[in-house]
Amino acid sequence: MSEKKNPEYDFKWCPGCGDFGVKKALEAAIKKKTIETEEPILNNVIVAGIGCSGNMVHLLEGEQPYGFHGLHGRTLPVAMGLKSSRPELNVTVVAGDGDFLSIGAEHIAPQAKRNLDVCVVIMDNAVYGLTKGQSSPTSAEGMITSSTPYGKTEVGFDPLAHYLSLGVSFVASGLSSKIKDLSELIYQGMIHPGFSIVHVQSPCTEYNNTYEILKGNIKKGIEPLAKPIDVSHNPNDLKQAIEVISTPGIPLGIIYQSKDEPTLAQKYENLINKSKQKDFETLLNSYSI
Amino acid sequence: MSEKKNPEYDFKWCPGCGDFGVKKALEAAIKKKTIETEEPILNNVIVAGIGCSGNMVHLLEGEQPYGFHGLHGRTLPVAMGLKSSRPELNVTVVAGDGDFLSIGAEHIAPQAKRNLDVCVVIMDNAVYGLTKGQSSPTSAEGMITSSTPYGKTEVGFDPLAHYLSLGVSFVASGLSSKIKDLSELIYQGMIHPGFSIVHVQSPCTEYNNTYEILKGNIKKGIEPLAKPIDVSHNPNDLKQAIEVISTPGIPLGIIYQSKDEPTLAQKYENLINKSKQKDFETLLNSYSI
Amino acid sequence: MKNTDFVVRFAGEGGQGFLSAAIGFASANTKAGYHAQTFATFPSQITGGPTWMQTRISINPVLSRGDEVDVLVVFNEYAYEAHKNEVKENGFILYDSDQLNIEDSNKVLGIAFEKLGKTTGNSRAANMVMMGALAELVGVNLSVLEDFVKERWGNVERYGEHIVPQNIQALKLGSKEVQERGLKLSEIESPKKSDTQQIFLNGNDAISLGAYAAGIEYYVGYPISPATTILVWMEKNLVEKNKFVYQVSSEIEAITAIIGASYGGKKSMTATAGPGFSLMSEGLGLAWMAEIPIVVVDVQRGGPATGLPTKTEQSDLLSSINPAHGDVSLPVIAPGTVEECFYGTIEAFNWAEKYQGPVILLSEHGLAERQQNIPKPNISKLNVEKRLINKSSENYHRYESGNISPMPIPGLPGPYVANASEHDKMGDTTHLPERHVEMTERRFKKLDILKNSNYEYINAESKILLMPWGGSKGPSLEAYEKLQEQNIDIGWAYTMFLNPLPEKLLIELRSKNLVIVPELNYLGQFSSLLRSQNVNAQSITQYTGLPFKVEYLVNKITELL
Amino acid sequence: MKNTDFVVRFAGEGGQGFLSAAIGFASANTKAGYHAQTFATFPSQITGGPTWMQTRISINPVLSRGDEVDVLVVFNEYAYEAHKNEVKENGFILYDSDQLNIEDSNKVLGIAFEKLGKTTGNSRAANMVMMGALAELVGVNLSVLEDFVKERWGNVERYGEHIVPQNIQALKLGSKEVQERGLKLSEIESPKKSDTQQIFLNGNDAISLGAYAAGIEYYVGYPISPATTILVWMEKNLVEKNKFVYQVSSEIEAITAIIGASYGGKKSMTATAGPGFSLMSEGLGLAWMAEIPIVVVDVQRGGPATGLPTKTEQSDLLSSINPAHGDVSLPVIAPGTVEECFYGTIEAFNWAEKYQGPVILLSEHGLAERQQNIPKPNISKLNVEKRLINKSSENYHRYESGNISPMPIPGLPGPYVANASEHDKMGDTTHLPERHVEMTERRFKKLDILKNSNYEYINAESKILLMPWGGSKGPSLEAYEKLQEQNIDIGWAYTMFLNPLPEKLLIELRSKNLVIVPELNYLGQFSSLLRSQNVNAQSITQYTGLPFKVEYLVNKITELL
Ligand SMILES: Cc1ncc(C[n+]2csc(CCOP(=O)(O)OP(=O)(O)O)c2C)c(N)n1
Ligand SMILES: Cc1ncc(C[n+]2csc(CCOP(=O)(O)OP(=O)(O)O)c2C)c(N)n1
Ligand code: SF4
Ligand code: SF4
Ligand SMILES: [Mg+2]
Ligand SMILES: [Mg+2]
Repeated sequence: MSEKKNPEYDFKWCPGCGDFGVKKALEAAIKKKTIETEEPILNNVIVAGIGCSGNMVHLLEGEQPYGFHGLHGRTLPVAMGLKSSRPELNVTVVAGDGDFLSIGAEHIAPQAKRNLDVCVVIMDNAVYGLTKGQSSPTSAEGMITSSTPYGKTEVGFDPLAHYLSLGVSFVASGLSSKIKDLSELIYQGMIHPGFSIVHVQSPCTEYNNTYEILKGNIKKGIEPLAKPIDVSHNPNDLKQAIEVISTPGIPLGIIYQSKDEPTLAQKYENLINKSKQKDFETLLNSYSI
Repeated sequence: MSEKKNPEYDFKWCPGCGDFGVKKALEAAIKKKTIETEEPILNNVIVAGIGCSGNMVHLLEGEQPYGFHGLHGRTLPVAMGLKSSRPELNVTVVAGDGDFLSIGAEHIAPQAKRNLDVCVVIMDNAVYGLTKGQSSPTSAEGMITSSTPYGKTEVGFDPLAHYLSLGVSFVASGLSSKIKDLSELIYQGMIHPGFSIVHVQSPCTEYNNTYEILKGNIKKGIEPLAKPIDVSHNPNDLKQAIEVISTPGIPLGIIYQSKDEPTLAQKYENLINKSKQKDFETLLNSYSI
Repeated sequence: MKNTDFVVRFAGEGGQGFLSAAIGFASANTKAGYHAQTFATFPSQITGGPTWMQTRISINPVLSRGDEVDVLVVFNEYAYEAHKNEVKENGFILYDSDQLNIEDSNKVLGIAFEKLGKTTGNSRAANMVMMGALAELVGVNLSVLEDFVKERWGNVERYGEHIVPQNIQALKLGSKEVQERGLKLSEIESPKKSDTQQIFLNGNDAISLGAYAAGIEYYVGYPISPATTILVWMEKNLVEKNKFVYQVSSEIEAITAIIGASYGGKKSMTATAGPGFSLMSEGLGLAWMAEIPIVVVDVQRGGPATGLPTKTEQSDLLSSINPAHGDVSLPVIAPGTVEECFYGTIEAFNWAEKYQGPVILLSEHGLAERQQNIPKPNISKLNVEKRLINKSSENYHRYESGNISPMPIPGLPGPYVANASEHDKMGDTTHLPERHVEMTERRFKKLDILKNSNYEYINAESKILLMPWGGSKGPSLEAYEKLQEQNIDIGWAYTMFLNPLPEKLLIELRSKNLVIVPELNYLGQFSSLLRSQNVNAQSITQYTGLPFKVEYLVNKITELL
Repeated sequence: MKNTDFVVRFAGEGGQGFLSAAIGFASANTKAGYHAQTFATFPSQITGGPTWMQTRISINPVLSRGDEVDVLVVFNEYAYEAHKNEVKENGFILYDSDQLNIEDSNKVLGIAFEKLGKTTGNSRAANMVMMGALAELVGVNLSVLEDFVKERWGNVERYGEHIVPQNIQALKLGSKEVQERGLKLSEIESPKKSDTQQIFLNGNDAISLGAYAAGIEYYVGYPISPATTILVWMEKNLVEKNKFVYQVSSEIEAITAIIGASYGGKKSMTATAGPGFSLMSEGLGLAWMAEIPIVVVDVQRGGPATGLPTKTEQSDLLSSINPAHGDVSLPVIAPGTVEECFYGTIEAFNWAEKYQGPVILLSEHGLAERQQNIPKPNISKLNVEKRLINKSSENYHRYESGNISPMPIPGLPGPYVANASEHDKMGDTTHLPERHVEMTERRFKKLDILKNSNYEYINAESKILLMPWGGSKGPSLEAYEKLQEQNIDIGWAYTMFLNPLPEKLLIELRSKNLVIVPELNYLGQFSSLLRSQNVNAQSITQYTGLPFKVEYLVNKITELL
């Protein structure tokens, strides 16, 4: 279990929580990124949402990156502010399904359209963990939770289809217990130039324990719901990507990755070339009388 | 031109504004709905956004429905509150592309997943009219506006694809100058049981005059961008719907209409059947000591 | 002399199950006619983590959690270390001697709860042994707990015939252990049986029940501590014909949806805490402007920003009166007890209907999480305002009369536009200066209707008043009583109606040399509001995330006199 | 005796193009050394609708728009009817006699602008004829306008060689028409040439320039009247290396994005108006809590809710100091003139860096839309604060020292977590009571750094002070001067630094019998804040959506004395 960075920090994930696996995968991905790109760890910023998942930013072990732990639902605009002003930083967003797809849902499309070059890691447990077990957008229709005692009346949200339809330029799907695979997906998301989302099934042992459904149980004859994508899949092909997510079950791996789509930073670079350098005196003089 | 309901009202659309046509179409649709369903006009509520488009609610002529003209971006939640509590009302939302797809974007998916039975009429001019010509989500990449003097750096938003991917249960596309067709689309959206969006191309003559592009100009050899959907199209077929919007140009007509998808009101009815009737005394007694 | 009250604290790790024992102990005592109040703080993590709860039992209504602990029951080493210093000079510390090893002193009492419990044949009777020991220590008659056991597990079909005698046996074993060692606080007086029936509940339950009593028809909300349990209550109990409850996607959706529902004629409410409340700013302005009755509950937690989600504070007052841009002054009711949570909520709905606008019910974590016995409300005596609905047909103008005008409801006559922009009498937008003047004055004049509410006012001759608000009422009242015992000349004023203040009370306050306001925030928010209304007020502040202790208040007040 | 100033009002329908003529007239006069201030109100519709603009020209700096009109130029019948009563006893009304038919009186003066203009050979010279007539009426030397024409159209390559003589000819024709009829206000004194260079701009331009001078590196915003022109300015001028400007999708995105950028080390700002400002509540609390320097401009318009988008008001003061839940008290700077818009913005950036948190620049519609000449700022004399950046390597703790600590910037040493929850010295979440106390006090103590700002203080002996704020400064100062002329004993105090107030000023204010606060809101928001700080203050309020008139203030102040 994670060692606390300091004795005051008073949050721990519940035993068995999927977020432990995500933490390990993220740590490994950051490590690999800093080694491969020879960039200092200080160039990394983790922008976290509010939820059990968001506590990630305090629980990371080892050499510490920068962190931002702000408001529920506002990871993306904070990341936008940071990355658009400091394109050389490696900005990673970590958030829960409620944070990202409910209260923060409005922020996905704009970043997709801009192709902001950040990597988003979503810990989806299909439930609100930190507020003790209410339904989330990804909870299935009919699911019983403390806020849906007679069953949820909303169709469950399909995040992967949503990302693809918005034009997110890198979409991957992972499972928290497959730490090595997940770590590689996150690493790929980080180095992909553009808006990347790694959507992780990260079960909540307290309010929505889906380990058995996801991983299957041979003894009980339960097939795993989450299965690696066939190696033949070409993630550069959007049509194939749509097919992959349309087949039953949860695909694991890189679903889609666009090629050569300019990032916001690149597009902005073009604007700068079009605009004339200004200085204060010139601007001031335009108001001379 | 529209006669004002009262002399104090101090807003008029600019000459030629597309919203005039939408107004006539909406008036006709409401009229048809009240006649066909034999419901009083007082059962109609127009929930309007903030924008040139939202002024619709004050400019309607003839027998007056109820109106709600609230905050920028918040038409859908107001409509949700109204319709979920008063399912017998005919609730119509009118809003602009900025209002609905930028600041209010977060509210579309939840209503789609709930299948709230309201009809939404979007007046899309691909610009912010009321604030004098800034870019909107549907402005094309590269477009020059007062807020994008060197060209817009975001990919233009495709609203029809977005609606389909969110599972909106009725999606239609109209043109403000084709008043009769538009009126029929709005009427169909109103009587469709579920979440309906009629997305209207409604040019802004002041900041983004697209009449010629949309309607074409034979003399100049300009093909119309907006064309009626082929009569062979089966709107109940989602695959066909996706194909229709994927072909170049703007399709006019009903793009998609789901069948037999339960509305929020119907789903809620089921919950009520599951829950036990309570009364205050019983609830109170559960706290007895 | 016998004791009139005592405090027991249970401390351990979240998930050890002692919380239900603590509540059970409190509830058992209330059944016997005692008064009880619990107090707890939780870590923000979901399972595990240091957790504790205390129960104060008294022959009188309990005003505060109790400054010091008479008996501490600890379930792990950390708990012992963290809490041992809060035990009174002559108090006791109880623990399971097989699980813990605590250095001996005459204060410390190890009993083999688990082992003794098992001897009864019931493997889960350890808590009963503990309770028996407790009862003996604090001098509560064992029959109080025996009665509780009988009622709780008396259903033979459900629990079998063994569980009651086994649990009673366990109680006796615990009690005997203590007796044998001759340890005991001085005995507590027998309870005065109250003539009104009591119920036992927390502040959020009381708010939910109050809303139900006031005729709530529409509730939507978004989860947030410490307000979530109101949403959960509603989801369970409001699924009925012509009512509606829903978890929506954000607080912005919540506030605008309840405005839509109320515009449609439904009594509507949402509940949230600080971060969600801040997100509602714009919507609250809309309700004020369009004159739509709604109730918004803000269960305050430590702020600002994400703040301290699991701690208490009274720091949202300024922003609840003036949450949004422009000239607004939202009515605010701040209950000070669990009972006031119930009645205050009904009043909030009544206010909303009376003046036709948004009303803020300002509760707090300390009330939400507190379990307490209160007299059972008498339904037939509740006053519930109905909406004033327009029925006149021709050319009705919603915003015409100088004062309150009946609301037209969609489907009924009188169509108008509910408008967040400045508007004329039928709700159409206008920018005429005279209309903005007329409508602004209309919106503020309506507040006059709310200025005749109740307040407490004791020892009116004194030139110095003690006037807490909200959940600081209890400890302040206890402090006030202590000061009275010392014959100190100080008066008492209190109301849960913070904005607008009862007119007569405000006049009284202005005549005082000093009004002392205990409140749980840094800025001294209420005293600052009072000063802006020409009252010479000064705050005693605390911003630890915890409620006041009585002793602290007594000292601070004395310093100011 | 010659006049020292006059007011010309132009009224017609939006789109008639007279607005640029009005601004041209003002600008021409400033070129000659006069001072000028324009004032306009627009309908919210985009084209058409009743529109008017007035220009006040003076030999002294112009303090207010001018209560009454000397010359009214009307372009349609409606404008004549709507404005005729605001023309002075001995003023004039000018119109195109071929387009309008106005009953004759000795006040009314029809000239065939269009027809005469065409005789010059330039079909678009009608406005020049009108300006020539105007100059003659108000007694401004025609050479002032001739010089303006020469400069404006003097570029022969661009405009050809005919346009200048044609326009000058048109000016003369207009002037002659008036001369022939012998109509004239008393002549205006010659301008006193000022020794500092002047620039001519509106409040929003001044804010944008100020931000640029202060070193702004990051701006994102969402359009909203009357703040949009700041976004438009930035989009044009901030597209540079290492800077960034963007129109984002909402005000919530705007506020959180600038916080992200400032966390990354960039000087960041956004601008909005009431509805957008309300949506920023939660974000502002975050910046306060995590101690991130940002500047948020609120260009106030009529409120509440969607309110009066095209009218002025000063009603966001309370919510700008206390926009969000929890204990916050945001620094607020409210410029009172176009010049102060420039310097106030620089100060706002400086404050943000000095105390490391959010600063609100509270401007208003009346300043944003006002064109005015101000002395050209001298770049070399501007004081600009740089960010205090941490460079120390080992185990640096961002929130450790008692006061301001250098900010670590991603990429540089000192990684920490910027945290909206209560935190410890390295930014990790904690719920410890002592930490909440320590950090709360830290956040408020930093405000002390901001308490030594400038203020105006005249006639300090008087026991009664006049103390307006924001855009009400101009008319109040003019009223103050009138009162001085009447030898009335009253003092003057003014500062744009509203929160925290300059410490010394606050002490002075507390010593007064009465502080009179003219302000454009219903609640009397600033006087209420002053009273809460133990100042005996009282407001003169107005809530019409329009600025004060001087005469109104003189009367109201006199009533209070
Ligand atoms: C504005 C606001 N609303 C609500 C909350 C309360 N809140 C904290 S976490 C959370 C939901 C967490 O769910 P999710 O994002 O799925 O994260 P998880 O805990 O499941 O990892 C909510 C509603 C808040 N902090 N701020
Ligand atoms: C919270 C908030 N932000 C910004 C505004 C300012 N505003 C008014 S209308 C508008 C955009 C209008 O664009 P659109 O929705 O496309 O409508 P159109 O005018 O083009 O019909 C904006 C940004 C506002 N009223 N409220
Ligand atoms: S509540 Fe669920 S998501 Fe939260 S820490 Fe526990 S297991 Fe993980
Ligand atoms: S600005 Fe554009 S959208 Fe607005 S009224 Fe004029 S033409 Fe219509
Ligand atoms: Mg979750
Ligand atoms: Mg638009």
